[in-house]
Amino acid sequence: MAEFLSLQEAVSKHINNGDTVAMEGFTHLIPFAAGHEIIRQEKRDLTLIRMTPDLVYDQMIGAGCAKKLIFSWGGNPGVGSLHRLRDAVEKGWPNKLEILEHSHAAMACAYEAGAAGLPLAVLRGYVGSDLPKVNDQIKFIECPFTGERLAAVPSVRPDVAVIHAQRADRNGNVVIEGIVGIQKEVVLAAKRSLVTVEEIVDDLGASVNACVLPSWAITAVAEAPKGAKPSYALGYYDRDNAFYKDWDGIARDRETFQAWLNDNVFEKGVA
Amino acid sequence: MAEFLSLQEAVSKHINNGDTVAMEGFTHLIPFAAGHEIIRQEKRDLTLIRMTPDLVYDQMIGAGCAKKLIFSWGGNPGVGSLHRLRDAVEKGWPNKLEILEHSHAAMACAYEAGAAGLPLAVLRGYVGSDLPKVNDQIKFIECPFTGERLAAVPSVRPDVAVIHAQRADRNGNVVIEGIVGIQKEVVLAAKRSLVTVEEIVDDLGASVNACVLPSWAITAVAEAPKGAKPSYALGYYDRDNAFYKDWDGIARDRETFQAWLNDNVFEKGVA
Amino acid sequence: MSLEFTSSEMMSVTAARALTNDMTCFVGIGLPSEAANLARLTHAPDVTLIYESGTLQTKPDVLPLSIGDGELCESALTTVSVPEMFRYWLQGGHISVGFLGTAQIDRFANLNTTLIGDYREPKVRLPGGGGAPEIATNAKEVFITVKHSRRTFVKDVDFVTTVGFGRDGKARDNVPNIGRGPTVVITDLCSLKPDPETKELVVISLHPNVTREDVIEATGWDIRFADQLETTPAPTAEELEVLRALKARTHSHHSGQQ
Amino acid sequence: MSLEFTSSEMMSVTAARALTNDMTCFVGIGLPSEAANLARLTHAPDVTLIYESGTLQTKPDVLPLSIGDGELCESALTTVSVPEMFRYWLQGGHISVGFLGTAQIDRFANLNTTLIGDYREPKVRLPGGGGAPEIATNAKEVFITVKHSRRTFVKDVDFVTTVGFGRDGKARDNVPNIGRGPTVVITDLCSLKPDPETKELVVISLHPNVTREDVIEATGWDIRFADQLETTPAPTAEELEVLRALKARTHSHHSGQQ
Repeated sequence: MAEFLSLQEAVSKHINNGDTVAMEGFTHLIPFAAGHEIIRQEKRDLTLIRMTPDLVYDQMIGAGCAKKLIFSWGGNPGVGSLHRLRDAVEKGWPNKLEILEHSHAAMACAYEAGAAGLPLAVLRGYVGSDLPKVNDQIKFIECPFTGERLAAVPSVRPDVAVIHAQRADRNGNVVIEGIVGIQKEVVLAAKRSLVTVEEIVDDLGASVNACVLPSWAITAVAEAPKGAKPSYALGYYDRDNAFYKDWDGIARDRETFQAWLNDNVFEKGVA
Repeated sequence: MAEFLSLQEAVSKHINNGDTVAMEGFTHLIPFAAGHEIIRQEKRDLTLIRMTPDLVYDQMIGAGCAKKLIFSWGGNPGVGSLHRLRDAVEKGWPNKLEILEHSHAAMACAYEAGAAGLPLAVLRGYVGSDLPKVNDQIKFIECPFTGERLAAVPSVRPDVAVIHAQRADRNGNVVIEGIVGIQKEVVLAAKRSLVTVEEIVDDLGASVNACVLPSWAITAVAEAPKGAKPSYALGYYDRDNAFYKDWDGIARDRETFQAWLNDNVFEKGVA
Repeated sequence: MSLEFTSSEMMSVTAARALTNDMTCFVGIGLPSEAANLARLTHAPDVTLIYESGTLQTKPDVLPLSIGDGELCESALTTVSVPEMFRYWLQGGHISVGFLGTAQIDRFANLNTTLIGDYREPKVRLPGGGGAPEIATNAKEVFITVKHSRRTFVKDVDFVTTVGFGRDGKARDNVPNIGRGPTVVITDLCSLKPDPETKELVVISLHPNVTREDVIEATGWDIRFADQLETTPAPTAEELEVLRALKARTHSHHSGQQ
Repeated sequence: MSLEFTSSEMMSVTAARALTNDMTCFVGIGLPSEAANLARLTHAPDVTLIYESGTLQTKPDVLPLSIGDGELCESALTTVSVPEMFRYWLQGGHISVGFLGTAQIDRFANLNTTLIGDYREPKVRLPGGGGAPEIATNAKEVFITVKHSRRTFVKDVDFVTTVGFGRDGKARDNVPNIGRGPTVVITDLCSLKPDPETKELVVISLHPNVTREDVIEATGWDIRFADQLETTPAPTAEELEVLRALKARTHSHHSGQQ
């Protein structure tokens, strides 16, 4: 059964320096509150996994939490680069960042295979791409029935999954609605999982085939209202597209970034 | 886009003698009306695929439609044997029936891989079972990352998928609710698909992450109210468990079966 | 005070007692379903029941006739697709116990639900494996409940549909990512557990009023008894009352339709 | 009557025209999304638009800034998980056209969105592949839209993130289950198609007021022109009106928040 914890307790208890941490949410329901708490608790040497690193990892990388990034698209969607990610990759600031790079299809399959308890995912992928030349985890196998050459990647099995969802009930069951992304998969693929939610309610209000994670498949639930901002939570608040655009200016420069981090993360404490 | 047809037209147009036909519905939403229409049109030499053959295939096998059955559990759930299936396997009546047998996990994975466009499914399955000795389609591969031995089965890619669903809208989009089984997968895995529905409505009334099949992923939609009876349609009618029990007596004997078939299928014509 | 009860009731009550509140149980249809729901309605109200039809954490008021009755879906926390059930929930490692019935079982707890006789010329064709082959290997442990008879308890099954410990008791040795396998078999006569070394099934407890001879008579191999053979506690009044009410509700529900 | 329009508008309008009502289009963010929605709002109201966030058959009123804005989900027929999107819908063969942008493109329509320079010591690190590598091979064909410049149109991309026809034009030859690849590239200067034999991109149509020299100047290789070089029809008043209204709605929507 999931344990109800404060966000501070949950991050302190379940995320350790050196862990492999996958924070998911495909544009929607990105766990920013949890990311900020990880920055405040100065977690270090994390291997961060995420299909679309986005602002949340730009902030965590810029704050020095990460030693390695596994990803498939590292940009500010519709805006441009992630400047903190680029600064780490290109200049090693604030520390050198190792990267391991996939395509979306491969990472989606790798999470899916992780949730399915398999050691590998098989896909029709990477045909003609140079990515297999720079990622030695991409292999090719031959189908024993057709002889077709197919790509294989190791499944993703992180130490900790972190996601944000709309609601939990008082037993710790969680519902996710809208763009559900890869959230169910990352929770099921991980050894431990932390779910932040907009609110804790008596009745989930989930339709019969909704994306529901049972309490016994989750390690910890923490209430974190507005926990996905500036991303969004369908039914609660919209994406703050203006902030995404503003981030480009904030993150471009180390000093403005650090000032933003101080004012908006360190000095804010736990929400 | 899906074409709206009568059930008679749909079966006539899209199911040919000799086809590989997968009719799915895991206990719920079993396409009985379509099965009866296939019997009435005296389709022959079909390779029938279905995880749980159930009464619908017992009837079709007894009526002489099938030359081969691919399945993973062939019983009358909670009641006992499928006597027509047994008569065909044990005595060759009304014709010899070849069988190819899997476990549920393998068939679910094979449909899933078919929907995913892959030639094979990989699973942690068949360990210690004799099934691989009698099904030469079951092979084992070695994971290129961990060396673990895993089972591989060919994906299911039928000529035709047949399912029953609650509703279609006037554009031919279909919603399935409740026990959704393997229905989405079989439609996506098949070359052609026929969906019978309880009703055609203006608005699907589907929740945001409901199991919806877009019109452009379906070949034909036919209205068939009560088309899943004696199985059930959540929100429409209950499972006729009493009939499932009665079937044991009807199907046990060739003559009572044929009388039932005449009275309840051939003489009824199209619903 | 002594209560009247049948051997079937004794079996269901004993099987139910094997389940505890913290278990996540993948439930087979028939006897396992009866036992699992009895557990839920008595000592283990929070036990999580999962059926292969995709119904997660279901709480049916009557026993389902099939593995996918509407009752299972309507009383579930959520319902997922069948591939998701087998891939994410079973193979993904979230099932603590698989609860199975069978047509044949042998001394190494291998199960046969495929056929009697030769595969290509069967004497009796049975339904087949269904979910059992992977439930038995992917669940952390397996409980089996089945009526005791010489037809059912055979020295070697005609066909290993679902592995217990293999033909030699060693099928799970050195296999990675595999569950512990059958840990208890509950019949209408007794309870059996695999010997820790050889994995051969050993009677560990006789149900009330059952003798060693009854078990020997009903078993197709030279059955062994534990040194410290116990007597299974008789059903309590509450267990019998809840079980009988459940079966009565179920019977009336499944007969009364259309 | 002649209308005023920018080269960007010319590009979007031309790209939009490539889509027809019966297509199922996997839409990349940015220029492809603008073109695809313009098509839907003009000549192809029934075109099916799919975004990798899982939104099937979506009809956004404003252009999404990200690939997963709420607008996409709220206006979709249904929303599926990301693995389902890539596995069932893309790899499963249901996408007729993948519509992509890029940072670099070479003469064989290979796309680079990974980096400029050397992989381990990049001069400029770009976002990476995202969905493109498998969209380009699993969709039945691929449309590309990108601004024309010498920085973008290079003889050989620094890194093949997403295959067009490979370094030698032959990367798709004899590969089973692969789409036709790029069939048209639309820029702000012209439209290009691969030569049927060599697969090298050839200019087939110049946009109004654009000269051969303009294209040669903006291309990093010795660009070829079709024998029967056409002039792209100018945007219509309706196309321009709908495009400008869409962009105005979008701008106001994305600036006005919190």
